[in-house]
Amino acid sequence: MSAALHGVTTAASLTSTGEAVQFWILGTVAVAGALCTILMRKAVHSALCLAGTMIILAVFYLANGAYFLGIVQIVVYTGAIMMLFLFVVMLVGVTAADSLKETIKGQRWWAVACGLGFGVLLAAGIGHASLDTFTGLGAANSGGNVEGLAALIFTRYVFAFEITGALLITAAVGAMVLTHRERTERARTQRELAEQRVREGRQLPPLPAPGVYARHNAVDVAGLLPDGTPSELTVSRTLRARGQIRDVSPEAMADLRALERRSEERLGRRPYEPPRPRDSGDPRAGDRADDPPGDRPGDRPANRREEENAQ
Amino acid sequence: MSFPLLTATAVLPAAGAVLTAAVPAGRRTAAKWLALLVSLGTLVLAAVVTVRFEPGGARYQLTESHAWIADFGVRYELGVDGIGVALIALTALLIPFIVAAGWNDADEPAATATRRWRPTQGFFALILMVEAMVILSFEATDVFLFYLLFEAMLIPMYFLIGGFGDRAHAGSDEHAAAQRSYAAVKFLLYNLIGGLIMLAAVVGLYAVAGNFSLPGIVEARASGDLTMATSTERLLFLGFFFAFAVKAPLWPLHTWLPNAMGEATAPVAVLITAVVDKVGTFAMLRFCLQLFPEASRWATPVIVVLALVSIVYGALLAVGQRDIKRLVAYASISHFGFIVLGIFAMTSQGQSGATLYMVNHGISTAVLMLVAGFLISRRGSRLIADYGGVQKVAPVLAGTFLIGSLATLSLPGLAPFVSEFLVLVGTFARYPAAGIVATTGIVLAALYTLVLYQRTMTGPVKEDVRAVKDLRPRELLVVAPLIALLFFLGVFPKPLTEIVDPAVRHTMSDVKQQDPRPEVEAAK
Amino acid sequence: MENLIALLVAAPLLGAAVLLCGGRRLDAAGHWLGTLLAAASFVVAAVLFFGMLGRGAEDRALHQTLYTWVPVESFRADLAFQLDQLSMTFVLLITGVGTLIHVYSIGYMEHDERRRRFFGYLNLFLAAMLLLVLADNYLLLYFGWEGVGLASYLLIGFWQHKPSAATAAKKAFLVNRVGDIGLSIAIMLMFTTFGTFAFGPVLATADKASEGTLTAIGLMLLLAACGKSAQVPLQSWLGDAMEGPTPVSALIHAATMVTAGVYLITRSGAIFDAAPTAQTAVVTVGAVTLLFGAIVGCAKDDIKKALAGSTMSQIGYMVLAAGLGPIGYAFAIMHLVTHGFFKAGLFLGAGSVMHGMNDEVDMRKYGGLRAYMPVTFVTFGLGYLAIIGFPGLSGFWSKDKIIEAAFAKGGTEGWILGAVTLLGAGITAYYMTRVMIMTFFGEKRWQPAPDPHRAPDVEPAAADDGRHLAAGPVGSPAAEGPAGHPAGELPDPHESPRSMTVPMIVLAFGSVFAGGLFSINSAFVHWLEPVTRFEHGHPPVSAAVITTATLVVLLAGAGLAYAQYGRRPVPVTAPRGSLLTRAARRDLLQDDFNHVVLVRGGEHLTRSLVYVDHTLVDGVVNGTAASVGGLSGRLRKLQNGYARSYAVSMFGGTAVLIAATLLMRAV
Amino acid sequence: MNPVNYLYLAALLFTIGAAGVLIRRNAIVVFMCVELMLNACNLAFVAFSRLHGNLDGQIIAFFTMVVAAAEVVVGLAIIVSLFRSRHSASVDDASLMKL
Repeated sequence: MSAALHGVTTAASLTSTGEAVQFWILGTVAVAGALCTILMRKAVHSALCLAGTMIILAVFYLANGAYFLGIVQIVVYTGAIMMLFLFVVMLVGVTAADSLKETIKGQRWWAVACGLGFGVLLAAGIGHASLDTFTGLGAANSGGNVEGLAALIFTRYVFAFEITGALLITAAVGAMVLTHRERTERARTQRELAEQRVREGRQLPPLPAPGVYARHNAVDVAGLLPDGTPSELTVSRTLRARGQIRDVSPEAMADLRALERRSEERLGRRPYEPPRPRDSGDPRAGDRADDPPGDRPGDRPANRREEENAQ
Repeated sequence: MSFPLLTATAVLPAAGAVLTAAVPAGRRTAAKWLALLVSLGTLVLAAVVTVRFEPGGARYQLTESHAWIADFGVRYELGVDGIGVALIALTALLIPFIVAAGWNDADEPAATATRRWRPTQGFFALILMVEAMVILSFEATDVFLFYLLFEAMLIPMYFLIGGFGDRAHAGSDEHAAAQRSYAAVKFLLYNLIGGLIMLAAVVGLYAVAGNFSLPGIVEARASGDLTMATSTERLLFLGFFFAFAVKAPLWPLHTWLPNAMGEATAPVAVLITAVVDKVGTFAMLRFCLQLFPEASRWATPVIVVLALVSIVYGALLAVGQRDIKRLVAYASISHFGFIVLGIFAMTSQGQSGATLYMVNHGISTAVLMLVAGFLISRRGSRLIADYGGVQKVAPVLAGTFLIGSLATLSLPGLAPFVSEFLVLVGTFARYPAAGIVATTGIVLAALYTLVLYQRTMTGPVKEDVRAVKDLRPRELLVVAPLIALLFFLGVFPKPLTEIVDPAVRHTMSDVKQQDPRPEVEAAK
Repeated sequence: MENLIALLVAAPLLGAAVLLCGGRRLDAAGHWLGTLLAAASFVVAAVLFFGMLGRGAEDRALHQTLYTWVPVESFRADLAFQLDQLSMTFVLLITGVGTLIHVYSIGYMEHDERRRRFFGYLNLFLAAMLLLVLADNYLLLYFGWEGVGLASYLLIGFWQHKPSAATAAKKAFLVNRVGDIGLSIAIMLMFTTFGTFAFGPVLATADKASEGTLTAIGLMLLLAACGKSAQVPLQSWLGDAMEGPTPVSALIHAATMVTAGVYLITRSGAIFDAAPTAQTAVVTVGAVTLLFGAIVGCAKDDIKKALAGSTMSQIGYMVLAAGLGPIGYAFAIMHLVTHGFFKAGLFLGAGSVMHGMNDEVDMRKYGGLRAYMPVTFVTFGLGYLAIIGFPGLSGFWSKDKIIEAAFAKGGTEGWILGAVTLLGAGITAYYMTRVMIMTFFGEKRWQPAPDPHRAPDVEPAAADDGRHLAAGPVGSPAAEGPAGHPAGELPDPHESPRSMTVPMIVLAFGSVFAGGLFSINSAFVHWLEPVTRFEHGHPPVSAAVITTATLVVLLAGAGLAYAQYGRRPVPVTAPRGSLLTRAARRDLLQDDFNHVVLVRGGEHLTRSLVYVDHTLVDGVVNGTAASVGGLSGRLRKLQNGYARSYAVSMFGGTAVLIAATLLMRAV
Repeated sequence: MNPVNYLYLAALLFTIGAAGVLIRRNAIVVFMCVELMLNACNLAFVAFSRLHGNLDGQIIAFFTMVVAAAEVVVGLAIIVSLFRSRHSASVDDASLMKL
């Protein structure tokens, strides 16, 4: 690293060998990270790979004499922006993994073709340029890199600087406006809510507790009705939405027992499979293609493992 | 700074249009009078322009020049030469008659009239708007300004054609509306495409010349400060010419005209053919020839052939028409062929004749079309076959119609003869064969006008025609002055030629052409 | 003195303007005003004539320039008049005969409710015709030329409610327009050749131009003359023009307008003299028309159409004479003047006969009228004798000279032309005798007025609704249209009123004496000589032999007619006749030819062009629009709504742009 | 080694990022790919800065970062509200641009 930092010369055609070694090693890693970013199915993994790539880029900035930017890259980009990404990933659902199956006809081929063509053309353009020698930043950085940047930003680029400031403020306001949900009507009082519930004729008394009285005391096991069928009402709505209700049908129980018998050291959990077709209340009824693979019967074991890992 | 007379001639009708549109729904008579007064006021201003213009003076007179879009060298530049003066006078002259002729055309029938809907106000406001734009386009010496007006006048015309159709339609109301909107859209599309191509040429001109000032570019070209590659000049010329040929209209870009004239009310049809279309031929003379003299000479043979085709083809199709208004439209196509022929004959007779032709054709078509409109509104049909023997029941109407027909066939003594003969002589002097082909146009013109007159006006009186009333005083008042003018300019065209000739001389020197010398220098 | 010239034109023009714009208030006095102004013009003409006689032969021509009509650079057309001996002759003929016919029309049109307008048109005609002969340049001549065409159009179609009249009027105008092409091209040629088209400079420098140009000008002028003077091949309108009221036929289609072609050729003599080919064309046209008209005249049963054929034939004589050059010009004009007298007289006589016969025009339904219409009989008879060239009468003097000049042309051409003119004289005698006998001699073959609902049996075009004249027997109800005469009533022939007979008598005097007066000391020839120049022709045989031959031929023709029509009863229904007769009845099939070739062909052409315009020219545009629509419909499917799809296209587009940039750099 | 190699690397990263934008459907991942592209550009700017020996390239990279930050803020807010209303973060779900 230090070799790279001091390897800045003026009007040279080659960098130091140390920098070359660093470039080839870290460059390979950066490309791998970039590829992982676009190939990982889970957004979390992508984000982590991207963070790695960015850190490597920060090193390259430093190697190129952009000390200020290198630090900013690590602090602001990797530290703040990527964290923002992770927050959002968590908000959206850290378990949701993408299907990499393409749905638009020909999209992937076109994308690859365009990407290849574009890359080749860019490379051609760079190769076309006569860049045999380079000046190096020794002179420009002589007064210190940060001072040099500051001198430029507050003189020649002061106008752009001010505008970007305004842009940032606007962006902050915009983000607040976009994420903030305005209450458009008066909040209903408890009395009104009660009256509405009576009028709608839904469940009036408190919802029954989950299957604590049936067999299990776990909250994700549905209570059984007198005829022996499980009642979904007893399970928390969140679990229901996630599809994390445990099956309590006799067969399932038998399977479970068998499983328990076979693996005593390990307590397996089995998600409750909602009756198909899912008719009501499921907002994703039409998005079969985008369902997380875990919702599909065939994927169940793998999914189960992943969920366990996540928890 | 002196009084901006030219701006005033355009601002007055534009302001009048706004005021007319603002008249409340219940006061439509007031709107009509307002429109008439404004158009008469414009006529007075145009007369002042004509008087102030000195034929022997500078090329462009009464000029105004203000910076407009400085970054692109666009200026608000006005100025008139003799040709412009003649056409401004024609426009300002015809609009009052068009307004008076269309007095009741846009009135909503009482049954469906509502408080909010104001078609009458809109009709007259649109007419005045068109007048303002056309007059300004005759005055503009800045290419960009001209282009802007050239395109902008399509908008009011579109609404005039599509919104105020001829009530006398053979089919049902829905059919009529469909035909009308077809005609309006066709008009708009043709002219827009022409305009788009012209826009490309305007941009190209800017790229080459760096500004839009017509006199400036012409002067720079003449002095050699500005040179254009031959291919560039030709392409630019074609771009401009195409737009003007659509507008004029020249064969084979003519098919929008019969639809538009057939579906529009008679006054609007007059507005199209007598006023708006003149912008196209005027622009050929002013912009094509002056900006691109070499390219104009290069394209002349083809254009002369197209003009000849227009003349003969338009006339033959006029013979074959069954609809009075479409017949007049095809006759106009034939006449526009003469105008274009005169312009590109590149002789002073041809170009003076073409300019005179624009004016005279405006007046003669106005007479013919307006009288035809009066007739059609009485009987409620545009089909020639529905008429017969009108002369017996409405002799004055028939008489004015006959005079209009005779003017259309260029009878000596009526104004169009002078211009047509000048065009023919001018063409013959340069291209004898073209001149001879064009003369067949005079036989065909006689054929279609007289066949039209014979079928509608003569013969036994048809049952449906019996109720046709003769011209009302208002209608006679519309037609009589125009007829008087036809006679006057027919026997004494000097006032017009005096104004036009110097401008033509300038144009001739721009294109570096001289009249062919006679074979034998006649003894003095 | 020269300031009076404009007055010649102005007086009738004023009349036309007042009468046509004046409205109904002038109905009562309109015809008097019209006649008065025509007479005023004649008086002015007479004053000018005597003034001219008072000057030497070389200073007789007068000029009056009003203003420059069309000034564009070197193109200058002045509104200027030139009154020389040739114009003077025409002016006197036009105003004189014109005034007489105005007078005649007062009686003839008495019961027509549109009489005021009729006089307006007549005045318009006089003004235009005077402009034609007074113009000092070809463009102004063209003005008058078209003006008389217009007047002729209006007058032929005066009874516009008759489709046949309206059609005939249109046809006349159109055929004339074809001729006008010739005149306009001739003017253009003059302008490009001489730089001017004023008579003076053009005719003075004519010989400096190349012969080819002059031939072209000459042929074009001939085309114009053919149209206006009803010469082959543009003769077809004249027969139909008889649909107009009879005074119109007399004035326009016999005495004045149709002779404008002869005027044009004579006026342009200098051009023709320098272009022998054009001259040959002129004599050929004249000779062909001479025979053509005569043959047609032999076959027609309609009295006016028979006279129209005769007119054509006589103008053929004039054109032929004019084509002979300086040996013929003066005789052409002389024949023109005498013809103006006797043919106008014959037409007025025919009108008088029709007037008395319920407007019947079919000669087969006349017969024995000499006792009922003595004045008409005598004046018509004198006109008859004049036209066949009876020795001593006008026709004899002028026609004999033309025959002599034709022989004097020399060579084979001379013999052929001489023979044709001789033959023509014989045929003239034949058909005129036929007209005379069928109308005034023999037994009465009067028929009841035909049933208006029954289709006429003879000559559809002519007999079609022949009762258009409101002026029936005195006292009969004045009305137009089919209700004119009660069907089934025998006509009651009677002499016409004084206003009609007086002009006939005056014209009869002219028919008898004009030729003789003109020939005293060759006065007429000398009068015209400064304008037209004159050379004595030398026929290969002596004049006496030619005169004798003419008389022999004449007697033979008249005798044949007498044998055919005088000694045998004339059938009321025309016999089928020989092939030639049938063809002649149909104007030697010219109309059929025109119909098939021009009308049908034209209809097909226009119809197919309308189709082409709709489907092809418009179709290309509409097709383009449709294909653009179809293409956008296809392209619309690319808009699948997926942002990623759009991103691909953007990305691809960027790649293409980079590629283009690189390429441009590389090149 | 010539610093030009940094440019090739930047081009490669940019292309990978672009391909990711086109291929991935998860809006968050798409966003990350955009960030990758921006970073690739920054690398190029920094490399240019070194090649030319002045700091303007770094300034531009700096501005790019600021703009990228703003963009991320707004973009993620959009994704969150989109997820809230549609319960999905797939860009294909928002195929409302179709006629």
